[in-house]
Amino acid sequence: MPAAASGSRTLGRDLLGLALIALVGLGGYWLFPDNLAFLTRVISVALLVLSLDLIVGYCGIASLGQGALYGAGAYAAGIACVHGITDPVLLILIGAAAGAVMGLLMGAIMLRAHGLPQLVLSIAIVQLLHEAANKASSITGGSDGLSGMSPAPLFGVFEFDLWGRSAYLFGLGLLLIVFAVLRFVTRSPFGMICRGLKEDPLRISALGIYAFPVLLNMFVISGTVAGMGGALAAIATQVVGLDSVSFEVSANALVMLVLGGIGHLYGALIGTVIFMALEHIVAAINPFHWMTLVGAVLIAIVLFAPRGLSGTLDELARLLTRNRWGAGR
Amino acid sequence: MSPVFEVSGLSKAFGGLKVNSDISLAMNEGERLALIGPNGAGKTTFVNLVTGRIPPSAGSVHLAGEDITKLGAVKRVRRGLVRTFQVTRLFPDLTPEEHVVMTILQRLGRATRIFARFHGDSAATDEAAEILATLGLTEVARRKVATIAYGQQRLLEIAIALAQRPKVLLLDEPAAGVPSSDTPRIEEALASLPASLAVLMIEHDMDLVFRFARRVVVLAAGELIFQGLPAEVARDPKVREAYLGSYAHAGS
Amino acid sequence: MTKGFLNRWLPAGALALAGALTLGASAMADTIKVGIIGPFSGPFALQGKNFQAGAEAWLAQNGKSVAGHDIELVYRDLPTANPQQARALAQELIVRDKVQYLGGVYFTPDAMAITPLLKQGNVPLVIFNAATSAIMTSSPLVVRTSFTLSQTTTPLGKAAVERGVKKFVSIVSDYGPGVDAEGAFKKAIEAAGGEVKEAIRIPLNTTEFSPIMQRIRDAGAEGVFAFLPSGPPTLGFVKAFSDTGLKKAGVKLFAPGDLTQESDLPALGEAAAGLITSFHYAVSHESEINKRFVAAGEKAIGAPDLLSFPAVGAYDGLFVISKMIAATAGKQDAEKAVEAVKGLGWESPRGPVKIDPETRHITQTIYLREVAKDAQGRWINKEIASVPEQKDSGLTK
Amino acid sequence: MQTALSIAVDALAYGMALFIICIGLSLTMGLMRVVNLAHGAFAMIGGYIASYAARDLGLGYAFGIVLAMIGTVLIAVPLERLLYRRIYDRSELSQVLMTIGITFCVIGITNYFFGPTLKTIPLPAELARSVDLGFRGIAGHRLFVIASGLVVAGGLWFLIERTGFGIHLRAAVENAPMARALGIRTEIIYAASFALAIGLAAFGGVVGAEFLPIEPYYALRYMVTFLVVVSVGGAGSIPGALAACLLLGAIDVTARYLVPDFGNFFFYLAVILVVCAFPRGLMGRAQ
Repeated sequence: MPAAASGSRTLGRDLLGLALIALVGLGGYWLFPDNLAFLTRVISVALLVLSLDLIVGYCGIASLGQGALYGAGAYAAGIACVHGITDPVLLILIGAAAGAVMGLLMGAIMLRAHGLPQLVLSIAIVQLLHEAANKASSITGGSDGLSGMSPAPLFGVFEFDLWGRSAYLFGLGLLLIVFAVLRFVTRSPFGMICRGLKEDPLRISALGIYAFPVLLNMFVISGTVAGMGGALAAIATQVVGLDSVSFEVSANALVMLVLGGIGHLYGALIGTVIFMALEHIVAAINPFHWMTLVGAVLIAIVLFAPRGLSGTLDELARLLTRNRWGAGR
Repeated sequence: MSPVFEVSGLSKAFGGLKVNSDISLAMNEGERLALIGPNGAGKTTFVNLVTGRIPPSAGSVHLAGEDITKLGAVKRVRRGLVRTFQVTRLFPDLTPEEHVVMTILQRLGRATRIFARFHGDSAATDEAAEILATLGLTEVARRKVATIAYGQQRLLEIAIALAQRPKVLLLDEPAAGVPSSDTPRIEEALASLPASLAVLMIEHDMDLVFRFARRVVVLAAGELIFQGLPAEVARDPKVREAYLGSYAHAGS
Repeated sequence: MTKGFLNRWLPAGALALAGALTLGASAMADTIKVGIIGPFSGPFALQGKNFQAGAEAWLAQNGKSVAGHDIELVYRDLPTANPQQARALAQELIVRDKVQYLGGVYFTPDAMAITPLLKQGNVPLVIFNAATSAIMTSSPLVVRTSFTLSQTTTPLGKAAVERGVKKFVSIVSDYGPGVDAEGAFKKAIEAAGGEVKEAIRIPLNTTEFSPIMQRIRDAGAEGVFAFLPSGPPTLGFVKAFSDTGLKKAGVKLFAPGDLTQESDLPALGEAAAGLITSFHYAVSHESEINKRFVAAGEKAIGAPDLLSFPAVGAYDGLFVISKMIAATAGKQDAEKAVEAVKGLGWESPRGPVKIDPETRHITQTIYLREVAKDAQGRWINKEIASVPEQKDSGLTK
Repeated sequence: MQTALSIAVDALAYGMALFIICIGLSLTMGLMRVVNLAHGAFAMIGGYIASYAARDLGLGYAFGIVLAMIGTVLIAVPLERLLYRRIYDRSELSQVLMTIGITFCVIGITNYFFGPTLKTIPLPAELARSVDLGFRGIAGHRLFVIASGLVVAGGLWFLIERTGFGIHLRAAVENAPMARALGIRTEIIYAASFALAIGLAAFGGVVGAEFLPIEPYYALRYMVTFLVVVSVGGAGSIPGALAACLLLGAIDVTARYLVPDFGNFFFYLAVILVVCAFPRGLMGRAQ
């Protein structure tokens, strides 16, 4: 949270950040032209983790069910594509809409409770959807997965082919837009109130502000972002599996978020990239040790770097300023 | 003139334990009233009842002629019943300016706008600057709250309350924890509160109470035992007994 | 300090990352890469290990070079059914690792996700396991050396009626292979004069079966047909069948061999005794070539208990791939490679087999087996009858 | 009628197995305020030890149970000292993350040492036998599970409500500084209750193995189920946990009988409804 930063300075910093993301993204494109399928998956998951940061990092609501929103987007886009809506941009919008609706539902249910019961509700919701998607196999393909979609070329020109160039650049563009919008939203009055609610709900209500509609709005925004991530995955891989709406995907997203650091969007990106790159490399060398490694890293983070990698870097950088937002809580 | 704020027969019992019983008081526009009482007298419960944190067992609360007994805490704030907190509840990483802007935006109904820039609302920013200036906080307006003095944080609490343009203001121990060197500034701020505003101050510091309030009510063991002029309160036998009795208790 | 650290380590890290990601892109001129996708970790790791053991057993017996071309196997881990990741892995194997052949694939959804890539990548896929019939129709570049559920299930119908069991309850896991199995069994049992009174589908992850046993009891069935993928569910199912007294009450359980996979038999023990299953391969199959295969396979997998059917799929898969390599003289030509193995017949550890030129699925002998102890007291699937030259009836219908 | 009775017996057995495993988690969450997602991992360790002792060493079922409980506690106590102690007063998020981390490590290590196969725990003849209830046969083992559940519930209630240890524990939970001032060594109380919870987990892992088979992914596969059951019951409440296990067990078993193709759908639907209606659990303690 920029303290008293003037509007233009924050704007400059945002542009710099966006440029950096674009640069890293394009760098990935040039450096690893044979890994674009993987890198596209990273972007898709990054959108999921970003969406989770909105809920966990900005509203202080722990959720282990974000896969519900991601999966809603993936299945909506996938089903639409199978039924003949093939324009990729339209598919992303469909995914976003489905995610938003699911976010509304999920928020309406989860906001009824606090703390642990809330966490349990998030898990129960994603599991319920998982079972529902499994049961509705005539629409979703059930355990066999939904396949047979062939998205039309992007803007009628760029095909989603084996090499995945269009998919990756499309995903990168989407990520940049989403990130820019989220930077703006999190610094809007609404974003400030969300952070306030995370810090001290009583103070916010003493200002005459209801928590519920604010948080519900954030759930909808989060659902929109997660839904877009799901839709991107569906377009890029042309299959949707039950795993996209699962506890595992949700838990992994939370791990990545915490690894990167919660509450400032950049952490979500850093966490996703590092986690997935590590998984990619370590799992390829010896998959048996992957879980042990992730476990050990998680423990180490909780013990030694509770604010995640980006938070820890921040800390080093701002060693002299004390009392950060949310520090020590 | 009908009272702007009126509490009648307000009671609260937890199980069999009566913590507030049959409290009635009324305030007119512009009135300065202090509520005092020994520890455990039920002041916190009273504040919670009035602000709508907890529902009363019996009794009613009226604000500007409207019965607000059944309204939730947020609605009461929106009707103009505003409070400050005994222990500052501020956001350590925000600046005083941002606190006040947030409050003003809420009053203007723009606090939860998603597609707007927080710092881009010049009307709110100008008004915030004005309020902060009247409380002498201009210098620290753009520093993080965590880095400003505690006395300034207390003043900011008052600034936030003022930005809400209340009809009735509940000051919960505005000088609590402030070093004595800074109390004059708090008093100054209190003195400059809008004349038409009804202010109910809950306070321990008797000097402050005597200088600020025109009228004093005393709460002891959940009951109002005194209403009257500040000058009379020290002489009242019931008040003396309540205070001394409770000290005797605490000492045992 | 921080800056120095970054300057020193960042390039190194980036290089390491780049190196790891592009590992193997600089392949030697005459090495042919075969990408094998399977569950090498996770709940199904045992199946992946079997892929590896089967493939390595073949290499150990036949050498690493085919017609002057070295074979290099590139393993990729896909722990559970995850079509998205399957596609990403296959894409990477094709684009980055430049594999000429893809093999493996344990789960149907994963296979379905990979097949659309084959044509563009000019790569044939030899499936070592994934057993849904429909996979073969999704691309002409798929060859399968495992089995399908309709293939293994069909002989059960006649066998059951021959044993006087006619009224059945069918219980299958609710996914592609399960649905295939249910359909094939229904058809087979009706053709033989029996009937399926009730067909129940249960989710893949079910592990508590008492309520299902109650359903069987209530249906008054004489026999139960069950298909569940091997792993925790099968164990629970067979145990529950025995525990709830259904087995003692004389209800007969018939199942495809997935239910009595050799690696599960020690755990099942007495509960599975006498169970009749039908399958394409038993580790205990009596033949010289199987003995040699088992010896090599057990060496590759490390422990004798662990070897089971996915290994033979991989073993024969490598054989098919070697024929493809020979036929294309090491050049990348998926269509020609697949064309070359259509109609190919050979003697596999499971018996005589042939690639059906029409479906590209393996034609093989299906054995009826009974769970029993062998001379050493080990639980085995003892072959009691065989039905030669079974095609995949799920596709020919 | 007979069917209903039969399902009721199955539900009771399943619910009791869940109860034995989950009650330890309920204690850690309710009394020590730690969301220990690694609870299932400890149940799994218990199962592995029992399987090793009873199957590979041939020591028998009873001895297997005892060894499992002792062994698991021996593994858990250093973890408590090194890791858990640092998250007692941290946020739920930290607790969730660390205990997920521990779970992952346990799974990875177990996989490495024992391989990915299922482990069975051979039952003694008395328990393996099918007992005739008149309307159906039931594995003797299930009766044993039901009886064990009742004993555990009763024993725990007595321990916490009626003994000196229970008083100290409750005091340490209500107000740790005050308890310390009174000379109660809270860290010992915490360690002891942690050990108790883990011992129960191990016991549950062993006796529940017939319902929830022991394999490396056990810890992750049932993590959610355990957490959900405890939350529905209300963390820290023994009757609550018992009620939740029996209720959810009954819903699960009945749904599997009536609509097996829906899987856990109705289980989670029930969870959502109960948590919405009773946000603190069926018998949760007021905060």
